[in-house]
Amino acid sequence: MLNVNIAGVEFKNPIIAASGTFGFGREYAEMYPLSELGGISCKGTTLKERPGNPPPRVTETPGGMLNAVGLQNPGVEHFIKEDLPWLSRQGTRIIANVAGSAVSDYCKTAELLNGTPVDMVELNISCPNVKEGGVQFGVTAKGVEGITRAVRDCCKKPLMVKLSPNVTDITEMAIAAESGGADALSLINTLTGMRIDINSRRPIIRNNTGGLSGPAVLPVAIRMVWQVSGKVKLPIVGLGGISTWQDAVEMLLAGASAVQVGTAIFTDPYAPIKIRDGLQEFMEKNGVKSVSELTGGVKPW
Amino acid sequence: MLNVNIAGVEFKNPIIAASGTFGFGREYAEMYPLSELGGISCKGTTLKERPGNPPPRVTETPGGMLNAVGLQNPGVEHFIKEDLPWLSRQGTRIIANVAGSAVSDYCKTAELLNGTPVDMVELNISCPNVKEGGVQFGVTAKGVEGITRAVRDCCKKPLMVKLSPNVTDITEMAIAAESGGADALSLINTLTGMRIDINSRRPIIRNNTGGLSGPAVLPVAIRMVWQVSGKVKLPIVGLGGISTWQDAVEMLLAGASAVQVGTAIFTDPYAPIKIRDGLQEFMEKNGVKSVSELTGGVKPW
Amino acid sequence: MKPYDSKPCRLLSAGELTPGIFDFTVSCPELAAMAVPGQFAQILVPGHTLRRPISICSIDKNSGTLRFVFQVRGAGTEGLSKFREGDTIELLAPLGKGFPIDPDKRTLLVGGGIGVPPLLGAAEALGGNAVAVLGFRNRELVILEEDFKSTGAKVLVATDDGSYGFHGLVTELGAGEDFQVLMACGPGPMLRGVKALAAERGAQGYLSLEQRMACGVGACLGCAVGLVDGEGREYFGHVCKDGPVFPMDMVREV
Amino acid sequence: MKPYDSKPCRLLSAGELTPGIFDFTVSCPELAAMAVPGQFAQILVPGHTLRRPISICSIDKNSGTLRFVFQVRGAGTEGLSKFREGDTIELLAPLGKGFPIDPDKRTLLVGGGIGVPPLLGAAEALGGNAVAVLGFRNRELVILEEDFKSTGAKVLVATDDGSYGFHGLVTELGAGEDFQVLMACGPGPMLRGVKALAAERGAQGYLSLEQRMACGVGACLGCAVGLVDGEGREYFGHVCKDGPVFPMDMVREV
Ligand SMILES: Cc1cc2nc3c(=O)[nH]c(=O)nc-3n(C[C@H](O)[C@H](O)[C@H](O)COP(=O)(O)OP(=O)(O)OC[C@H]3O[C@@H](n4cnc5c(N)ncnc54)[C@H](O)[C@@H]3O)c2cc1C
Ligand SMILES: Cc1cc2nc3c(=O)[nH]c(=O)nc-3n(C[C@H](O)[C@H](O)[C@H](O)COP(=O)(O)OP(=O)(O)OC[C@H]3O[C@@H](n4cnc5c(N)ncnc54)[C@H](O)[C@@H]3O)c2cc1C
Ligand SMILES: Cc1cc2nc3c(=O)[nH]c(=O)nc-3n(C[C@H](O)[C@H](O)[C@H](O)COP(=O)(O)O)c2cc1C
Ligand SMILES: Cc1cc2nc3c(=O)[nH]c(=O)nc-3n(C[C@H](O)[C@H](O)[C@H](O)COP(=O)(O)O)c2cc1C
Ligand code: FES
Ligand code: FES
Repeated sequence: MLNVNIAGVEFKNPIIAASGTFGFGREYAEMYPLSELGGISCKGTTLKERPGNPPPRVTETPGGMLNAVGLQNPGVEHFIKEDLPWLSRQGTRIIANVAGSAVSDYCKTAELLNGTPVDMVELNISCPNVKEGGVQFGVTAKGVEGITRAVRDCCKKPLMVKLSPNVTDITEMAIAAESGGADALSLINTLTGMRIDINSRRPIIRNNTGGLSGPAVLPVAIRMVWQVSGKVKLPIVGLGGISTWQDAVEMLLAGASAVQVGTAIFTDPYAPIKIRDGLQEFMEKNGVKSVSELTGGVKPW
Repeated sequence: MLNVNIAGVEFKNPIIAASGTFGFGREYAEMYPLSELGGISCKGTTLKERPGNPPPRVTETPGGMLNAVGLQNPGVEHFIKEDLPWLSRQGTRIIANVAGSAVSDYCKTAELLNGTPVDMVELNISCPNVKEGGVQFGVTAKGVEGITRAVRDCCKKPLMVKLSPNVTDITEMAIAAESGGADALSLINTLTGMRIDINSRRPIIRNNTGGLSGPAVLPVAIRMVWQVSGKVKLPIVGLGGISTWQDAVEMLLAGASAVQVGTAIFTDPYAPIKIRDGLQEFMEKNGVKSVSELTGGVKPW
Repeated sequence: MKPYDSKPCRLLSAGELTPGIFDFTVSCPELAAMAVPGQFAQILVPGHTLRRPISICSIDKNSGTLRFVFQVRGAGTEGLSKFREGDTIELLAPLGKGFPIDPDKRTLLVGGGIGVPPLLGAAEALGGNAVAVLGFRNRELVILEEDFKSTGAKVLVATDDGSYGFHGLVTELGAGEDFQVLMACGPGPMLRGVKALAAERGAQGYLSLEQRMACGVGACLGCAVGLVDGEGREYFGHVCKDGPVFPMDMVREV
Repeated sequence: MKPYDSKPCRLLSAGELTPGIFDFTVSCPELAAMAVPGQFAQILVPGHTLRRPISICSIDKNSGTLRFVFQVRGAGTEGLSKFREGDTIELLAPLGKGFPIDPDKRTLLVGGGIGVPPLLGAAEALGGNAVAVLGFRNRELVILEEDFKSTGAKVLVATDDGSYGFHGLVTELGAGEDFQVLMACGPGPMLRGVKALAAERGAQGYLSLEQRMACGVGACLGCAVGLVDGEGREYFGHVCKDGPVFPMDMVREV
């Protein structure tokens, strides 16, 4: 009853680990089998290896955190050779989160993934933490449509476009991704934020600014998913601040077909499992037979 | 040593109550003299009386809250006749927060304030909670510049433009306000958000969406003030999520000349006073002689 | 003197009346001195941005204490329930307009569920000239019956399932009583019922309402409630400042 | 068996060693069974999104307990300090790579300030074949001296102001000792000093580093630290997974 189908990919439950918060799954697999999760969205991967930003890369904020990891990753070929074989045996759906600095990088990365066991590609055009992390493509409708179409043409996997919340009108970006040929949308990535150490007068994050995530952003994420779900036909994977099963239900009601859980995993590594169990219990109690009955079920005033 | 000068207006300290969270001061004046504050920004006022939105208008969110009061107010003439005489005797600076649905409303409202004891006009072009609350002017550079110039022409008071954070590039809006003739900027207003009651499936806020404020938004506010302060020469009044004196110091370091405190007052009515006292103590301990030494003092990496 | 203030107060006793319903007595002489029945407090729950409004259940000006009885409904009241005897708890109180007590007028107090506690203070102030009609879902949920009795009031209890007292609605039970004034607190349907009852009898009626709140003092305009003024003009008043107790004729819908 | 896990654990004792430095003993048999000196725990502080990394100060596998000694630095450690005996505390542990203990090699343990506690477990495991050189700002801040002595180690204390023990730096004090291995935890300048000392003596050196963390397990790449590999190639490793204890030659700068 928990299973969902997104762009032709069957997830056994709608709880997916969010990109960048779950690595390639190995660390949390020490605590529970990854097969407990509907899927995992892997750490943002680029064509070539990236060193990432100097530390500090993370800090807490009220109800959330900032990060500016800067897409540290070993490159897509390393991912395919070293992580994917193991990952593909874990009994969970694998979403490759792809970032880059130029359209051609995205395309080449997506092409390299074509013949692999990856189930879905998530186009990260919203990483605010590297100068060329793709966010330049993510904040104009033209940019979103252009890169989506380009990757669509070279990518044989179902393509999910991950939207940035740092825009005036998220629905424009969603519509642009739909026009560009996306099969699904995920939102939201992080809101750009900053903290300053008042003693050293230095920004706490070495990159000066970082991406805000965690419970603090939940209302913004719910609002954006709701707005977008009214404007596009694509399935939406909702994320941003989900830390309880109630949050997940809210996100589904707002219009999401599945959810991703990120920062909450740092607070409690078992959060995704607890969310899944809570959701199941809620559905049983309320006679909800399938997750899709919840999707978009909000009754606006 | 706590005094600051913003666009020619002298505030005895840099702590100002934020619009909409402090009414016209009467309720909190029952607890402490308003003269303890640098100033108060009054509840958003329109040309004619407005009934406001139906309830519920407020709800809590992780680290913050949503509101959609919908600019309930008795109209500017009532404000001038009934509230201003009393307010002008309280020994604090008075900022009139002006909203409207058409440029002409804003202008007429500002004109009516010309001959009054109001110290400054704050142009609210960022209220997300009414269909015609001005936000339509606040999310494009053209809109911001246009309305700023129009009001500038009819307003004899120092003019502060309050910016919406719901934009792709806040610096564009800041530059537009500067070009339009603003004397100061205040930022941020609320981020649009939503919560859903999972049992009734209704949005908790009757307006469906509401404005997110409180500690949760602090990192976004700090970031925006920092970005804007690098792009304009205007003095900035920073707000959004300030709840401790440390937050206020951060905001000043980011580039603000003064701060406003809003939602924190709901958590603790004495928050503005505690923030003022903490700031003063911090300055004494660190040999900071004037608030302006803190303004913009961040040392980016 | 300040009409209300925010103060850290010592929690003198913290108990659980029935599962999920907590009973706190707080030492706050300055605040208790100002309080009248039907007013409320905004209580700070650590980790929460918004305080939670809880009615004053009973006022003891001699010992300088206020009593609160509340039910766990969500995260806020859950957090509140974690306080222990001896802890310090931050109260903004007393807030709003309470019940207009006239001990010379026979007063019917009608409470439903967690709407019962705010009426106890009224019963105390009425000094016996009251009939308290208290409704609960079932026997297990009955609270404060003895407390009402010791005010000298006549006390009648109804349960929805008949497991205790009268089997039926508080309004049916109240209909059998004589009264000049009616004061009520409880769920919407009950309030509609008592409004009709008071109207029928030509009695003055007062309803205690609830709404989500932020400031609690009238500054944020968050807790709107649809009211009608003397000329029939509709407008939004505010539960925290204009209420929580309203003359029933002012209330547009409950 | 899981190499680490997140579990609610009972706080068996909670004390304050000197003002602002707290000493917790936690019952967690499964976690203690896996722990080695120098590893750490990610401790959940209610109301905080990120857990706080605190080193394991001492391990008692028989009683199934872990000991933590921490200093209040900000809101997180302040929140942690509010826990009381009997409370439940959520630990993700044991994490990271600890000290490579070889009881046959004479080991110099150099700790500065709040860097002292993580070395206690190493002293215990070295079973007497250790010299512990502990530095503090002044007499009031000296902690754990007796605990180190009861491991059988030779214990030398230095204070910055000479109010207790040796007046000067731990590195000066350590320079007078014989050792084959050096393990250190403390502030940056101290670590630079001990690195030089170990290099001078040709001893193997291990430094315990700190960095702001999110996951604590190596998944988020938050806790970057500049490292150099065998071929002199620079890269960012991660304190939580590759450390917190690093062979000093791997560390680019401290
Ligand atoms: C003037 C006033 C007096 C009150 N007196 C009492 C009292 O004496 N005892 C008592 O148990 N409760 C009382 N309440 C209700 C109490 O304030 C709410 O139950 C509480 O705020 C819920 O907070 P929460 O975080 O636990 O629940 P949430 O998770 O916020 O909400 C849980 C449920 O409570 C409802 N709710 C939330 N906020 C309010 C609110 N402000 N008013 C009413 N319902 C709300 C929601 O609709 C929801 O269904 C009073 C409310 C008001 C306005
Ligand atoms: C592997 C590891 C082991 C540690 N072991 C101990 C220990 O045994 N005892 C102990 O008292 N402390 C230890 N710390 C430091 C402790 O984690 C920090 O003091 C704590 O996280 C600060 O949190 P806060 O909310 O109190 O302070 P904040 O308000 O977050 O910060 C206060 C100060 O602490 C510094 N700080 C913040 N986070 C960290 C961090 N993760 N690491 C180091 N400094 C930080 C900041 O730079 C700031 O100056 C350890 C840190 C790490 C990484
Ligand atoms: C430490 C960290 C690293 C992240 N890295 C990535 C990434 O590589 N690619 C990506 O698309 N999103 C990345 N994100 C964003 C998350 O996937 C997610 O969109 C965001 O954190 C909001 O969800 P949350 O509040 O549940 O964490 C990262 C977030 C965090 C906290
Ligand atoms: C209940 C409420 C009402 C508000 N009304 C107004 C308003 O009338 N005009 C305005 O410019 N901003 C209004 N705001 C926004 C605040 O002035 C402020 O910009 C925002 O809340 C962020 O600051 P804070 O986090 O300190 O509250 C309102 C905010 C709240 C919470
Ligand atoms: S809660 Fe602010 S006006 Fe009532
Ligand atoms: S804290 Fe996440 S990798 Fe170290």
